Amino acid sequence: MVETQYYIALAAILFSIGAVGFLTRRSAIQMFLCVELMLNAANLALVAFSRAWGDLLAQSAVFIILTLAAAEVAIGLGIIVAIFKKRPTTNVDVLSSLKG
Amino acid sequence: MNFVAPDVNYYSMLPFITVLLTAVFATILPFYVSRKAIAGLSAVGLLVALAASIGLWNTNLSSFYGAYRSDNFALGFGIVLIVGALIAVISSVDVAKRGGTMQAEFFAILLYAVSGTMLLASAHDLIVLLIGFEVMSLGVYVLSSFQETAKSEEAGMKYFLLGGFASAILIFGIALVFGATGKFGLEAINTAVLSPEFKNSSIAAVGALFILIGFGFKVAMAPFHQWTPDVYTGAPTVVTQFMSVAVKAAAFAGFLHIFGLALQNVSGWQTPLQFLIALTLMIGNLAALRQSNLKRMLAYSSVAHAGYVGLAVLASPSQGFSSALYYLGIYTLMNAGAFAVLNVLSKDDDGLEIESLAGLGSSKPLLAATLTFFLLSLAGIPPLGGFIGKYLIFSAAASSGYYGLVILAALTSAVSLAYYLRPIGLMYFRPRVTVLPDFSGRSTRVLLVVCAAGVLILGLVPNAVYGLLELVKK
Amino acid sequence: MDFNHNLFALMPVLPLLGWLVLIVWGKNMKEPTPGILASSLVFLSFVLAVVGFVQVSPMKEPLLNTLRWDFLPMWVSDAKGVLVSKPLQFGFALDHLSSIMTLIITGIGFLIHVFAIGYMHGDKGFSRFFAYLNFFIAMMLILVLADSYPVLFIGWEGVGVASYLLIGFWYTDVKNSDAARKAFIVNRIGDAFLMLGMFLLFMTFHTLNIHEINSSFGSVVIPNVTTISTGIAFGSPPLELAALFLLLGAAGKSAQLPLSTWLPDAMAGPTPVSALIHAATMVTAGVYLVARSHGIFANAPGASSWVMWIGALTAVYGALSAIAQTDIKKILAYSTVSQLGYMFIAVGSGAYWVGIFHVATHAFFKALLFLSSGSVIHAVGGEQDVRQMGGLREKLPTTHIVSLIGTLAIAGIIPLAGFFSKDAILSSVFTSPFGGDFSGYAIWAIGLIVAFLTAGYMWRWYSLVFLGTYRGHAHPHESSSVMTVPLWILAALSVVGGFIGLPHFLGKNVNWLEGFLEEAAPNALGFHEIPLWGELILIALALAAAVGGILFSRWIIARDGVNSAGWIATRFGNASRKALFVDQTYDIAVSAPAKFISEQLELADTHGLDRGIGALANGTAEAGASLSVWQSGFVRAYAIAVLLGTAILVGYLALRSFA
Amino acid sequence: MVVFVILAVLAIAGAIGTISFKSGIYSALSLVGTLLTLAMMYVTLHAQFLASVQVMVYAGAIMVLFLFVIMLLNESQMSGADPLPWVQPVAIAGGIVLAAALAFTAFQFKAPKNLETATAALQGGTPGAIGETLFTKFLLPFEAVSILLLIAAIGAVSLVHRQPAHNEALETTSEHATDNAYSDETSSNPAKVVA
Repeated sequence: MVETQYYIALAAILFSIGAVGFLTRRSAIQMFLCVELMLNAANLALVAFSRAWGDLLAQSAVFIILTLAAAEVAIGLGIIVAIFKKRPTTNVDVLSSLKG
Repeated sequence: MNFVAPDVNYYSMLPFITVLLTAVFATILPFYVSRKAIAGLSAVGLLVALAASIGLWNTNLSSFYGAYRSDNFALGFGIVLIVGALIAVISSVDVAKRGGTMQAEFFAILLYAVSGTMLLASAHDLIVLLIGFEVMSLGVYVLSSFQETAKSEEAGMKYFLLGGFASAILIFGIALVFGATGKFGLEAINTAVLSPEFKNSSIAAVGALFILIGFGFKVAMAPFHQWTPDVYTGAPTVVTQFMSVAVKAAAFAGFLHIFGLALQNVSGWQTPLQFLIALTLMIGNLAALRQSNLKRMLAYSSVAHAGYVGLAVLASPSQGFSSALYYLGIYTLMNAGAFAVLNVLSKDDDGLEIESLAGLGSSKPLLAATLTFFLLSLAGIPPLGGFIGKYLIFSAAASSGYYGLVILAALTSAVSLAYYLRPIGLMYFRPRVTVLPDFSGRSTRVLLVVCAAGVLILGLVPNAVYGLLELVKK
Repeated sequence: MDFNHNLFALMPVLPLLGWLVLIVWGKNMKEPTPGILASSLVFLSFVLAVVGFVQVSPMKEPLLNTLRWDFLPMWVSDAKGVLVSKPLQFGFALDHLSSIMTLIITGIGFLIHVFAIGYMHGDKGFSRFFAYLNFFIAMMLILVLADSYPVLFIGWEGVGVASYLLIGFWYTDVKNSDAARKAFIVNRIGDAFLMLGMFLLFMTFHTLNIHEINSSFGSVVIPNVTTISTGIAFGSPPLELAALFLLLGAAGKSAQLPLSTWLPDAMAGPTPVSALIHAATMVTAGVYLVARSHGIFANAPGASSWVMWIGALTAVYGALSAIAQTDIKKILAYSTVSQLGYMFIAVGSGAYWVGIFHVATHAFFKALLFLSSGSVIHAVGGEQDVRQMGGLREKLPTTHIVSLIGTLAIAGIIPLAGFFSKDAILSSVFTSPFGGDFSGYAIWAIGLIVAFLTAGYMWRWYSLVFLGTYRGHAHPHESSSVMTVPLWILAALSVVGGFIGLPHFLGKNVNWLEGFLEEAAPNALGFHEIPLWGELILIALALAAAVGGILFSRWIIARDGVNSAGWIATRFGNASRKALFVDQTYDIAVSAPAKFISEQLELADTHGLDRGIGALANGTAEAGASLSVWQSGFVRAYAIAVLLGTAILVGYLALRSFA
Repeated sequence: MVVFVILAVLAIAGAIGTISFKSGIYSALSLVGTLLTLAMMYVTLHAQFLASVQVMVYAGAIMVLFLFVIMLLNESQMSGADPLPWVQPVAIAGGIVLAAALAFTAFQFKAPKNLETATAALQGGTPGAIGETLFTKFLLPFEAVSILLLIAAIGAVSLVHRQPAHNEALETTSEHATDNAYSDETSSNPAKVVA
């Protein structure tokens, strides 16, 4: 059996990749995809910890977080689509009128 | 397989369930009745929940194996949250003519968000807390982008993207804390940390840090505060009002719970938190100095106040919890009150140029006087409530030994007077230049007077209320 | 509770009532009703103050106490180290010290209220003005009657608010509201330190009740107090630090260096305000605070010598600045700064009654001088430049006489009030136990020089206004009796006020004030004894300085004529190389930074969007710019702050676990 | 270990693909790849139920929604130059620091229990085992998450049902014209104003 540490390290790497992607992508949708990647990294860590502790609670928590991600997607895509109706771009750099 | 019956005590969740049921009614009923009726229904529902919270005082009930607790801390925060929501609901009625925020779903979503905040304040389990956090966040994302204006959309989008980013960090932190302790329950985590078998202190420290960042984002602590001025400015004013008080209060409730109960014996987050607070105090107050729009100035001021309340998280829970609760209660009255004045005085949701307040003292004495009250209280001038709140938090932090931060907080709060005084000086010391609209109806006027009276009373007889709070957490 | 003994608690309530009534209904009242209402309420307070004085004087246990409600929640560790709640009570207390202060506040306050009825005649904001004045009196009374620091702090901030409202009273001039804001903010910086001092005191004493703290020095032995012999001695560090914080708070309110810049600007307010708030009462709150906290300062010799030095420097600074002014009120404003410095010297030396003595006499003659200026300004149609005055001796006979009395009193001419209090200060600093021998003598010498300068600039003030021929264009006329009667009363007080504190050599019990304050503000221990002839020499020197100052000033004016626009810059400078040197030092050391700070503060007000940031220091303007670059509006720029913040914090933890 | 390495490489490759493809569709498809690898990894971690949920809900439903929206919006390329060119290098540097620090911390993890016994307690992460936990100890989150779904549904609906900020005249007309709050004034108003 592979030790828990490796899974956590993998989760850490996926998390960091997601975080970098969030910053380098300019499309709102792709940024959002990166958030999903980060959430999955957290899920992976939870599942690995669940095995380490022999505790099903963490797996249940992953189930909850999955639902949470789905809810977030519904709202997020809703906002993106709503904005797209007026401005035909998902480029977030356009949204920079509020500043200072 | 031995099936364990779940421990359910709905009575303990009465305020929460009331708000939730009101939300459900507010979702369904708009098919049949007008929105004024929905506003009334929401207000009544919130009042019932308020009464239920008061009724449950000192009963200390819990449910779901202690994952949901109606102790005085949760009830106190519940009352603060309900009051914040109530102020937003009442303020929203008068500006309905301005359009945008009186859409029927407004109340439903607002109430769901309130239920989320209450869940967040009562939860003693990281996952439940997370759900409350998300219900609140999703509601507020939608509310921020509620108007079909470029600014509102930009605000909603920014808040959503950054909020999702911060949530992901928070969830990763929760995963790490679970990994280190094997528990989700707040007290259980502390027990695990204190047990001799605890060996993953570094994992727990990183987890604590991630949770700190997630909550630091939500309560607007620098350098995670940058969404705040933009979103607060772009969102409809009523929503900003709700966000700046209820969302902040709830986030602090969770913040205090996690760091005061679960992670107080984990080392590693205290020093970063001190840096965050110091940065927040400086940036919030300095940036507020240069704002010309009242709405944006209040946004930065709310960043600064996150720094003050942050001191309570550092302080020992015995003093930190109750002083933070007291502070946030007063803050809810004074900040929501200031936003309510701003709300009825602006012609749209873009806020108000501070310059245009000139001469308000003679043209609209009530609005000017109450705004003066709220601003002076925000600045911490005795005998108003803001002073007592600051005093309690500062003394809590000082008795935990954070002298440097307290000195910084006191000095920045002295500087903050510069921007709080500017509108007051304009209102009373300058002749009128602009004619401002006045949307205030009777309900808003009553609301303002009640808020101002509350600010004064909480400042004059602090011990009357604070005496009740002292026992919120042993 | 004995009602009669708690009557004094009504003192602040009455003017507060007046404030409420005037704020709500004042607009509907016809002039002079608001003025009469406000004055009579203050007069009632004065009656109560007299009653309280009569009650307190014979008492040996010198405290009347009124407690109302549990005010501030506080925790104290009990014997087992468990935190228990011990709420602080909101209370008023009247002892000998606060009794003196209430007499000054309500007495002078009443006279100034009456004067203002005439002075503010026809002003649009007549009722508003009296509402604010009443509010001020109420807050000032709360300040001096408070029996604990937090309650004192309420009054402390309240007088700040009142001063803010009154300085900005004539708001049509933008300068005025800027001055108001500057005054409030500078005050607030001092207040922040006062608050910190309160925390430290609470941590040291577990209470914030002033009387408990003061009496605790009798029973509790404070560790680490080195014996006061030579040089600088220190009390226990928390005590010294708390005392220093209190000092900074006091310095803000009393316009001591480095927080002194606001007071001259505050003269933008109506003249009765300058007289009441910025000369007689509010600015002396700092002195009162030190005297009130005598237990702390007496046991903090280090902080006490700081008080003395700050006072001495401020006294010189104020006196030197006053010489060159041309505005009739600015001369008096700088003179006030200087005299406040004098009071700080007194309380810093440990002779607390002397500080209060000077507070009282100064209140008499400075209020008199300000009100006389008001009368003059009133007479010459709003002109404030002394170069446009002169020769008013015949035209304003009453004002002239009382001004002369005031001038001689502040100059320290025997037997007027200023002579006695100034002499008491000089002799107490000469014999002070704090600051070692050198400091004592040095400050004594500085005090002597300041006495010389004071006499000089005050004589200049007097002769430019009243002597010679009239240089202005208005048609001066004497003020109405509602204005002159208060002037006469104050003049009388300025003449006889000094007799409450006669010097020791005249007899054992002639000094009534010291005996009166013996319980409430006892002197610090360890004053040197000086022989009778030494005391007489000190008095002679002080008198010589005063007379010399007047003569010197006369000589300069006689030589250069009254038109002394370039007086200090050219003629005086050419006449005396020494003075030129002082002038330069003043420019470099005091004027430039003071001007710099005030410019920065004004920049903060005037520069539109960039306002505020410049207020703090020069470099912050750039900080402001970089803040707005940072707040660029781009989501990704915000997210990078989150990511970098996270990376740095986690990296810090990882590195820490390495080590 | 071999399986782990293969899956890990695949997951990282998918993740890098997600963040580096310019096209939204490729990006989303790469993420689907990562999600599927993670599902397989869940199986190796004795979380069978989660593995299937991951495939069905995440890869199946959520990502389809994403693809649907991407195709609906049909945006090919980001137009214009990047206004924040400095973000990319800084982000990558920050990401590397974060990854290194986190991975370093990950290897400090000390297993609290014997892995074999702990694994046995999971009962393979079957639906039955998970279900029992969800309905007993985890009942509150399980119920509370329904509020989340509720607010998501209502929120998404209201986002497309928004009304523009409009002037008072329109508003008062609509107050008279409609007696229920959900009626869509934005579309009906002009007609009523004309009428």
